Amino acid sequence: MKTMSMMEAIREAMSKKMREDENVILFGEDVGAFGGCFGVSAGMFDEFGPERVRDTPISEGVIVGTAVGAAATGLRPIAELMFVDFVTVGMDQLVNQAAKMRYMFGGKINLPMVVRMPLGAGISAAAQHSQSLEAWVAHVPGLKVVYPSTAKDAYGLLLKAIEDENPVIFLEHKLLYGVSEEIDENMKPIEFGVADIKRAGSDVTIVATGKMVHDSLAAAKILSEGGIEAEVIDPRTLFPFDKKTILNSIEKTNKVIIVTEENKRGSFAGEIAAIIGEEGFDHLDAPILRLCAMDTPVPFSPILEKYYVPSVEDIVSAVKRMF
Amino acid sequence: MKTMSMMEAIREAMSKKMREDENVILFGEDVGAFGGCFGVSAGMFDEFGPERVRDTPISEGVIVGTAVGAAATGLRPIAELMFVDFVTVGMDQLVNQAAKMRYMFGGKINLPMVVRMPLGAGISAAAQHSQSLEAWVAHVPGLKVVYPSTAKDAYGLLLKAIEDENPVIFLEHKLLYGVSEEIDENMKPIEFGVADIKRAGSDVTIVATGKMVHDSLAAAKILSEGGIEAEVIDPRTLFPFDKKTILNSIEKTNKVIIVTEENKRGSFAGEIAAIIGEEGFDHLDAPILRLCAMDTPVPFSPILEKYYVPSVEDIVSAVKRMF
Amino acid sequence: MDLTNDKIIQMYKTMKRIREFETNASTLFAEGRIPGFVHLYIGEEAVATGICAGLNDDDYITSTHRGHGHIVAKGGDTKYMMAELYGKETGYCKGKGGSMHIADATKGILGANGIVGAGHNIAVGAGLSAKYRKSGQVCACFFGDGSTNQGTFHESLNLASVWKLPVVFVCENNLYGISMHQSRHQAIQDVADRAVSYNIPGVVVDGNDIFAVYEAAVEAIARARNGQGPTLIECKTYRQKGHFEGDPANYKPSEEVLEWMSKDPIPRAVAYILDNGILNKEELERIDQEIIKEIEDAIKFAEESPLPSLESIVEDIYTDIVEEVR
Amino acid sequence: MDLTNDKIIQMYKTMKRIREFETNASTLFAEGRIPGFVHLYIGEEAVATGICAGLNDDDYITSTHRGHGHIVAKGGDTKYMMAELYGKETGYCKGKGGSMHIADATKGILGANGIVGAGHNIAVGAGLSAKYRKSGQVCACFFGDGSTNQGTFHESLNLASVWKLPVVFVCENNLYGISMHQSRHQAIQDVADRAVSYNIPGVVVDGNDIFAVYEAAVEAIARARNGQGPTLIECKTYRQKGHFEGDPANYKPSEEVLEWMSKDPIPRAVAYILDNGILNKEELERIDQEIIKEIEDAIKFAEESPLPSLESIVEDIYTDIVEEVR
Ligand SMILES: Cc1ncc(C[n+]2csc(CCOP(=O)(O)OP(=O)(O)O)c2C)c(N)n1
Ligand SMILES: Cc1ncc(C[n+]2csc(CCOP(=O)(O)OP(=O)(O)O)c2C)c(N)n1
Ligand SMILES: [Mg+2]
Ligand SMILES: [Mg+2]
Repeated sequence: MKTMSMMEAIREAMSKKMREDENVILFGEDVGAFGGCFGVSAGMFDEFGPERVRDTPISEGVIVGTAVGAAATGLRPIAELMFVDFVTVGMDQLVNQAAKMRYMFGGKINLPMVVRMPLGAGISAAAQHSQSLEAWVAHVPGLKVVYPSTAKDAYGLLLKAIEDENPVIFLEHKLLYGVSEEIDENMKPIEFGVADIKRAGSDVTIVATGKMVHDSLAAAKILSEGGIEAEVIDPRTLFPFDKKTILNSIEKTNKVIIVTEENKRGSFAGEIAAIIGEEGFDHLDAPILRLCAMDTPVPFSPILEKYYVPSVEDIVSAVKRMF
Repeated sequence: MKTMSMMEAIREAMSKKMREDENVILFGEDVGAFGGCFGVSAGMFDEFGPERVRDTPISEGVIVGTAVGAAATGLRPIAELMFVDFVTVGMDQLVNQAAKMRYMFGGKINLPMVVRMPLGAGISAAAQHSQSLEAWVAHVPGLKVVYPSTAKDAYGLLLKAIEDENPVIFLEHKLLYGVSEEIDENMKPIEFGVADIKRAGSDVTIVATGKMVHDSLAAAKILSEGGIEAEVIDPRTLFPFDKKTILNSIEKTNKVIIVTEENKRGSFAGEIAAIIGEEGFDHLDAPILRLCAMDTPVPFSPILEKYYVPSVEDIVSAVKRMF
Repeated sequence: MDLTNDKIIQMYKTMKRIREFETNASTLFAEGRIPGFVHLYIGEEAVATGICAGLNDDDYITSTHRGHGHIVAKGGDTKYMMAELYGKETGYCKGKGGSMHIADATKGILGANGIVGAGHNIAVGAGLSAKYRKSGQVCACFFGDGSTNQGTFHESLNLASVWKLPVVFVCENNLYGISMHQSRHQAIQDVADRAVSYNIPGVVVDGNDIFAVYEAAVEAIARARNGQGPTLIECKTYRQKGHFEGDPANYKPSEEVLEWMSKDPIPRAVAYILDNGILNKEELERIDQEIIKEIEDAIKFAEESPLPSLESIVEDIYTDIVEEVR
Repeated sequence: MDLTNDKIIQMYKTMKRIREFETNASTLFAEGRIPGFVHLYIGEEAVATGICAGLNDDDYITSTHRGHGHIVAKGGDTKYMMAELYGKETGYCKGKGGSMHIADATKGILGANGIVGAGHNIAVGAGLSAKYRKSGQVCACFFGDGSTNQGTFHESLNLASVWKLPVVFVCENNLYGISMHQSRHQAIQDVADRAVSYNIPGVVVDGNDIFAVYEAAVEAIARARNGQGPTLIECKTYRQKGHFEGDPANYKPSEEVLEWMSKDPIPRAVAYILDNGILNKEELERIDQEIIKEIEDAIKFAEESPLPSLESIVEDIYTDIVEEVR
């Protein structure tokens, strides 16, 4: 057992798999001696050397495309994009190549690759460095999408992601790099498609992802003082998606709110709401609420940025209005 | 009045605006003397010449990026991407530049530009030439998204799109290029954010886009024979989105199904369902259904491709199951 | 050039096989037996053949929308190719890919590709993999002149040169990207000039001369295998037909077409073979007949193969997750 | 070189203004008064200054994440710039953009940009617009060495050359993209070599010599205005600080830093001005004091300006639609 921050957990998971399997390599912009823009790969260059921890030129397209070609020919690449916002530059490689190749080829090729991308607002990095774009990738058949909220989940899910034979998008919220907890380094990988009930409760179901899991937990505490017991569920993987855990919870609570940091319009929160509206309708006694970021680009000024993202108070009052 | 196919309507709308305003220009791959991959701009090169109807190299990134720069400096460019699938290559220019520029700059710049993109399955063009990617663009604050289903709507909405001071995505379903109707060439532009009730009905609301509007109308006819009167609503623009017309309809019918050609997971159909689940919940007496394409890449073989897309019979039986 | 007669005959067969496959595909498309887009390689056979003649079985190639020639040259089976064009269950991709997505990983064929410029990236990945695994493999990356204006071209050549990857970049300059003549899509005459940007060799060859292509290939492949990094080979050739079947190609001046028809790589190879007594007329005729028969058989195979089952639509997306059927 | 003394003094002022702005930004960032990412231009002032000295007021520029220098050089007001860095309502972008997104359309400044390589495309669009409108305007496109490996670089130079657009591509080769030394991100020494790929002039200049930059700019701008198309100018320079504020830049060897500090463009300009009697020490000192005062005022303006209102968050997305407030 070792206390690790999420950043350390990600680093340790990569390192563990790299020690186990020499076909696992890491590349991206400044991931080498520099240790990555956020420091995630700090020290890995020293341990694994320049062949396995590779700095690339600033070319997101060929970074993702190289992962595709390498995965198709025997390696298990991990590619880091510095910010999820830059997936726009490698979108073709991800969507038209990585995601579809196996299908287009009739199942005759495996693509064991992971693309890691930090996302989220909160560091005043403005509109091109703060987005939450999980809805895009979750929409694409052929990709798996992982979005952990705790250090341990990040560790266990990344182990699984690297073992997976398919392209996996691994999303890391910048503001969560510092959250830490005790982790058994020999823990088993966490299976995809298994939501985690971060807090049990009987009155309302809160489905949240990423940083919003923490804020929802904080809100649940406040709500509890007012007599409302919220169940907080973190899907952890957006595809495969564990709808059963959520639907079971709703069967009990009859109320649901989905909290994410995405722009609301077209959000994956909407997908979750749609699933519930289709399959959980009969258990509901209130509208299916979504609490998301506002439908604006992410503003720079801290006061606006803070307002942009749902706050603990926003969650509390949205839930209260349901009662 | 003149009978036009949707393809002619698009051509005529562009030509009308180009005659009125010399700052309107068109560029894209093979849009010149060749007339465009689907023939949409046939003849325009002859009328407007090589300065205004411009062939570009195969470089979707700079095609969209050029539209941004040109729009920011006084032109009103229309850019054509040959297939919506290639938006992956120009995604940064669309999402991080076009959509956000005005906001990032504090409202001090206008970007009157239109990006036209054919989409949809049905011509055995396989996974990289058949997608329906409207959910991605509708998720992006700063873009407007238009998706007409009839020749007249295409004409009126494209006039409006070219007049608009903001970036507009204009989606054209390949299989609808041939649908035709009488159009008054002097008709007023159609306002964005106004859904069209393509068929009135009292028993169930069908919200459909693109080719699915036509299939839903065909289904409604069959359903009517069985005594079910479906109201078929075409939002026409995905943003701005006319939720009022839909919610009003549901208030009357108490049942809704959303039919689109997207991959279901993460679809814009999900967004529509989520809006209804949030704001129309009290009027519903049945789950909110979605009928979409399957969650697979678009298969090549015609037999599979046909199965991939919802059919008239699929719509009929999905609706029937609600009763 | 150290080419055995056997090798020359093999190369001739490959060119002929491609031509026969393509000519039939054209007819079958016109007859409505093949759906979708079909981009033919007629006139460009010497490029794929010459390059692949220099490759080993376990070497890789990446291909394009115009991929039939590359796939045949790298050893693809015309039976499974034709069945794929037909969208049949027995096709290389079980009918899921079609003409633009044929692949055969067992032969190092990393797929045709419907996205112009996509193969460049994938080739870099394969090159990295080969280099990292010290397997000695090389990847040949085929692409058109039009694709050399995509960002992927630039990023790929840059990265391959910085990492000294065993990739041979093969530009098939057939003078057009759809209707765009090369002179209108770039301000240079020789794509090979772009090698300067990456400090790698840039070579121009007559792409309709099978031996010239082969020679350039051998040199570039050797460089790649020796760890000296990538080469850019530009093969000057011509697309004899329209961009895709159905394109009347009115934009091509008829003198240009005539000039290039006279440079057709297959008659040139035939002349060489006969002139040098490598084969006589009857032997050549026998080979041609064999190939005609092979393609006839491939068509028969395709025609008689079953369509894919509806249930198969949800398979092959992931290795482990199968979506729900409708 | 036909530079009046007045022009030289103007150029000196611009360099000094940039330096003073940046030095203060550094301090203010360290003090926690400026949030977000701040990329400073210290050491590279001669590039923006020399290029913009050749431009007209109505010409365009596109910029990068390291944009302060470009914006000052094109006439941006340091008051509104500083207020934007502070995220205040009075900033150029009403606090919505921050350091990486400052723009001023009235001065032809088409924006700093947080996406490496994005400005290239936008410059092509501005060039097309200028050419189409026959306005005689030119667009100068600033970008770093690291960005020249993005696909956008390639696509933009290609299109600008094919269409002969009035764009001057200015590469600020400061030897690094974050921690990546140029020798590790591309296999060439001179980015200017890449001009070959587009059949346009490629020019290397000492980017720390304001006069050399100016001269190259004047020639390229004249070419552009005359309809002869784009030029690629590579300015060899150096980023004296870390990539962003907070980066200790341990990857930079200290000899390299020392060597380049000795080539600092500002002392070099000062020496020229004094040696040639353009100004004397006191006059120079007076100018410096004025600039120091200007930046002090800008800081004061920024400090005293109000924060944006919460309601403003939903404005300025569209010209006509205002989203709902929370
Ligand atoms: C990203 C992308 N853009 C555009 C297209 C449409 N398209 C298919 S082939 C082609 C022309 C390609 O020209 P070239 O690279 O010279 O290859 P050729 O067809 O001549 O073999 C175009 C524009 C595409 N498939 N992908
Ligand atoms: C598309 C994209 N990729 C990566 C980054 C992260 N990033 C910001 S600046 C930078 C280095 C840029 O280097 P260069 O172009 O040489 O400019 P310099 O910083 O040296 O002025 C990187 C990698 C980004 N902002 N955008
Ligand atoms: Mg070509
Ligand atoms: Mg640099």
